[in-house]
Amino acid sequence: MTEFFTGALGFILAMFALGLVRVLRGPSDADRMMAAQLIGTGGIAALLLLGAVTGEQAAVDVALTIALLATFASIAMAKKGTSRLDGDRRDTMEGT
Amino acid sequence: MSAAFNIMTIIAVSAGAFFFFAGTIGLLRFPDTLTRLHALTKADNLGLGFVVLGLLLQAPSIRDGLKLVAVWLLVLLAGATVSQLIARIARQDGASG
Amino acid sequence: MNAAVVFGLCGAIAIGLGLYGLITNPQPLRKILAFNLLGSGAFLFFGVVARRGAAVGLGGDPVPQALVITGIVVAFAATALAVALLLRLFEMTGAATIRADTRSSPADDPEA
Amino acid sequence: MISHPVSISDAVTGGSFLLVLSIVLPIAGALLAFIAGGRRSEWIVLGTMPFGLGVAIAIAIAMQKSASPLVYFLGGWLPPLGIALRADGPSVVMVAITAVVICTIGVFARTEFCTPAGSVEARQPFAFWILLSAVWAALNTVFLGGDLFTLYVAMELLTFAAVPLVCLDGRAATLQAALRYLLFALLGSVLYLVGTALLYGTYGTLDIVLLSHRVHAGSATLVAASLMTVGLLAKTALFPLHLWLPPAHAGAPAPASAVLSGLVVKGSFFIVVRLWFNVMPSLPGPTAAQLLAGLGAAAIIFGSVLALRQERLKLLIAYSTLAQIGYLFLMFPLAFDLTEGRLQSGGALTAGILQAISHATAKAAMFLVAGLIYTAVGHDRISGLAGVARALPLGVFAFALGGVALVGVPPSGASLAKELLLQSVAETHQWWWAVVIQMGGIFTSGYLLLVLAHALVPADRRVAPRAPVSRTQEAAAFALALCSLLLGLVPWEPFLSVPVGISSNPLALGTLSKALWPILVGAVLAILLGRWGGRTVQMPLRKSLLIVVDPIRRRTLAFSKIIELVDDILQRWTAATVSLLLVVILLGAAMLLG
Amino acid sequence: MTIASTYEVALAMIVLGLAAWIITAQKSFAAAGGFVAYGLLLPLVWVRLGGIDVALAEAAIGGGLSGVLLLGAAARLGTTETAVVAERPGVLVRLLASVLSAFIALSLAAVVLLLPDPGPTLAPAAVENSAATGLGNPVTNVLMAFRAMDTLLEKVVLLLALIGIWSLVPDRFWGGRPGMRHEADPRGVLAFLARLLPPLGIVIGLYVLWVGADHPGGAFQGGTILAAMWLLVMMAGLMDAPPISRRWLRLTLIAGPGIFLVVGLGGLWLGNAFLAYPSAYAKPLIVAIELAMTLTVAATLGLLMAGVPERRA
Repeated sequence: MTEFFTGALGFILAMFALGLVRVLRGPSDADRMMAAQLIGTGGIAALLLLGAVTGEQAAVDVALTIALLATFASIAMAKKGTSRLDGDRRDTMEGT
Repeated sequence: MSAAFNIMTIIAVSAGAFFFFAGTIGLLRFPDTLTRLHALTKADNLGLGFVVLGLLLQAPSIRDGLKLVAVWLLVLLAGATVSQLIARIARQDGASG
Repeated sequence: MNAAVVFGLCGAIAIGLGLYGLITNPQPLRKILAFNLLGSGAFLFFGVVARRGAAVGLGGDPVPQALVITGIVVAFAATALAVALLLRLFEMTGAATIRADTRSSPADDPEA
Repeated sequence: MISHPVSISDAVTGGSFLLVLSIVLPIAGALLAFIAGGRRSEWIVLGTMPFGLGVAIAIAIAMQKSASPLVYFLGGWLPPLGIALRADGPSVVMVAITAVVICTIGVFARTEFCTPAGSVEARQPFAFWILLSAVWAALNTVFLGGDLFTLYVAMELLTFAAVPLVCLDGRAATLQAALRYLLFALLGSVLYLVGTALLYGTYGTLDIVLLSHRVHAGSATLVAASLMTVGLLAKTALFPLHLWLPPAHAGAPAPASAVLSGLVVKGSFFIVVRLWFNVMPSLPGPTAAQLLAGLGAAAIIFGSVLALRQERLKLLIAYSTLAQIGYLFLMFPLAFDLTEGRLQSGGALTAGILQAISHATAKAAMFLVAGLIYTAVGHDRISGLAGVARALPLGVFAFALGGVALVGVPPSGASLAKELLLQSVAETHQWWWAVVIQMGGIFTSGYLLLVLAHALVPADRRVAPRAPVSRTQEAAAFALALCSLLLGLVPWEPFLSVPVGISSNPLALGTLSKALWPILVGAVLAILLGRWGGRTVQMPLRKSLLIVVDPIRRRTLAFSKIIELVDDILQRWTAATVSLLLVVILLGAAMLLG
Repeated sequence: MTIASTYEVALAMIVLGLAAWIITAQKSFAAAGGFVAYGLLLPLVWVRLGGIDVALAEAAIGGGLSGVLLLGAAARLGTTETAVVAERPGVLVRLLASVLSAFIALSLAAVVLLLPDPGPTLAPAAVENSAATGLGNPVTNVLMAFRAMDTLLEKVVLLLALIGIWSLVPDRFWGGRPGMRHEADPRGVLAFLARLLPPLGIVIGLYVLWVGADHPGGAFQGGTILAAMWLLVMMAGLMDAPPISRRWLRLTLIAGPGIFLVVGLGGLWLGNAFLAYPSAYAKPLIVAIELAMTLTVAATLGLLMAGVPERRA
């Protein structure tokens, strides 16, 4: 089982790395904002598998923390340091 | 019993890995931000879901199982809402320039 | 090749990259980023040391791990202070640079 | 090796709980001042000062009684698992002088940083008093901490207290200076941190005493030692790592400058001393010690020449700090015992510590006076100081006393230090350092005379102070300067090793004349290098002097131009950081050579 | 090379790739984005190195708070960042810098590989003495008992950084509210998330604090999660940052180090030693300190992130 998890872990990490390269290269900032999202899925999947490989149950706690803070980081990225989030307004949703 | 669980775990985690693969292909191949976002969120959430499912079958205690599910739900919730935000930003960026 | 070796190398390279960035990136914000990179490399060294001290059923020596946690807090405090200084400087001057234009400017006589 | 909780009798050796108090008291003061806010913050911090001073004196007495270092095991946990506080001679001396300087600055700063009437709380006083308290706590931890990682945390505490002090006035220029200081200091602390990781990985402890028993030459230890040393040098602003110091020290408000220049740089300097003399005395080797002192010598030349070329008083004092920091590092090769192959904690170390405390007191006094001059005349341009002596007699006298103490006129601490260094020079046959030591005194008297010559000249018209200058403030500055001048008379024997035959009679004619000739040479230097405004030197002799002096002056000015050019380059971030890495590599190589 | 070390190498490569990206990316915003990813990935490394406590701290601080702080700064600085690029040193200098950095990295790598293996360790001593506190998590024991002084000083460092940031405020805003006033559509996605996530986050934060006594976790990690949730609520405009002159705020900010100090002095008073816990009450005392510390950490980190006061109270 451990060998299988390790293999899956390696594969998911590789996919994750490819995705990360793509996302960070842009071209738009919106693309880059997906980086935190990607970690929220791929990174956490890898972490959970890693926990299974090393038999470290507390890895799940780390995953929970990462999930929370990745979300937090995504929102901060989306706000881009401004006081209001333009994308969040209803009219932009219906207007265009 | 344990063998059956193991096989199910292997199937689930493999399915998860496949969805990650699909998500990454989409991310690499799709032409614009919105479609890339679509590929990322759909496929990756499913991928994580299957991985969690696979690990759930190996969880030593109910508490650990619950925490695993909590992780997935959290990611799902965050993914759904945050991707909306990003999509709107992407659309605005596209509209403005 | 075990985890300690791989991540020890990783830490050393992170330190090298951090040093390079700290020297060559002119933007103060990038220097702060490089400092964080440098710090994470140093922390990885503690991690390697902790890993090599794994004993009596613990995954690592708890003392260096505790030192890292303290170090992380201090590094964050430093980052926050540096960012605040930078943003304030930017707000006042409209530019974010730490290059001193002339030798006497940093302490210029307000009356002169 | 194995730690266990120990009973009170083991953990507390005769009054060593005072060590805890000396750290806890200022921390408690800072915390209480933080909640109290407003005018009460000032009162609370000022209120802790007498107690802090008392604790410092009590520590000195306790150590004198026990005649051995005081040790306290925090929480009753023995190293290596726990942390020890240790007070040996040098740390007791540093703690005591720090208390004196902080308290005097506290008295001085009351006028400048008081909450204005009508407002509940104001930014500058609130921040200043808390930061002052924090600097005190951090310094005491640096002096007493027995664990290299605790020293790291203490050093960060010191930096975070010092950086906001630089930009208290909120001008853009000082913000920039503060940011430069912070970034460079952070680079230094990361290097230090990497070193501690390597040491822990090799020896399994960071306790200074335990390390000193276990340490041996090995690649990891050498790399750690050079990284840590250079990291600390960056925080101490030893040449060529000084890019942050002049703008930061010259830009801060006067009491803050006094803290920064007098005390804060001594914190990281003291950790270098700990590292080299206590942790690994046999490791650095003579080449590394020569290298360190070589940087010190360069610092003396650069700092002094640049000080002489400054147009503003505070920058002059800041550059002179640069030179004085260099002076502190001259003791390293002189303390090196070639036959035993290790650094000895003897007369040379005593000289280094004495130099540090003399500088702490004198430099603090000089910055305080500079602040007073600024308040009185509204600027601190050296060429416009005429008449200041009339307006601020006690202040200018304090400045002169501080300067004279630094030059090394008996009975100052610096003169005793110089005696000790020269004796070590004679014992170790390293005559070249004697040249540097004398040069340091000459340069110091040069820029002292430059300032005094301007300040003592009567003004065309009476200088009316723009703002009234408080006599208490003048007295505070004077007290510090006097303290520096009298440090040579203190019986140091219980705390620092003073070889026999030194300072038998500080007021003898011979010693006095020995102290006088550097002043004369310094005067020549001041004439050659200083920026003399047209009006200042209106002496009848001037014309005839010019014929002799001018060609020489032109040459020396050309030399100083080169120095200024090099300094301009070193003030750039890239050059400073590149030279930092070069110094790391050089020092590592020097240690490898042995 | 075994299959196990393959993914270690893969992980290391990703981490280093991100590090290189942070240094070389053109735009600061992109570099900061890379740093968020870097900080959120390092916990994987720490789990592999057996440091779960550190993984938690790194996830919460390194990726989460530091990353967001730097992202925010990058966004605020915007285009001026690229203007400074003109100050970039020339090719020769960069070459010299890279040679020197590489040399130092190489010597460090060599030295780290040569460290004794198995290395010296205090793990047995830490475990042996854990009975004195009754806590099962050795890292918490080190932080709260054996090296409690470091932890106390570190909390003072945090507070001092905050005072440093506050000291930068223009005089007219002294006592005011830090950061900008955030606005968001109360029915928008952000507000939705900011209502839903914090309750979850608070539960997780308190959980991390609670298990910290016996399992990985602790005051600092828990407090950081709470801080992130507080900031989220502020970002969504549901709550404003408190004015820095408020007494309750200041009390919260010193509660952690204050109680630590009082308990420590109690140890001195009751006859053992400064920062020694009476053995019968060690665990409850430590838990009490940790609880206060969590609150303090949450408040301090939140305000450190919020930055310089920019508005009147």
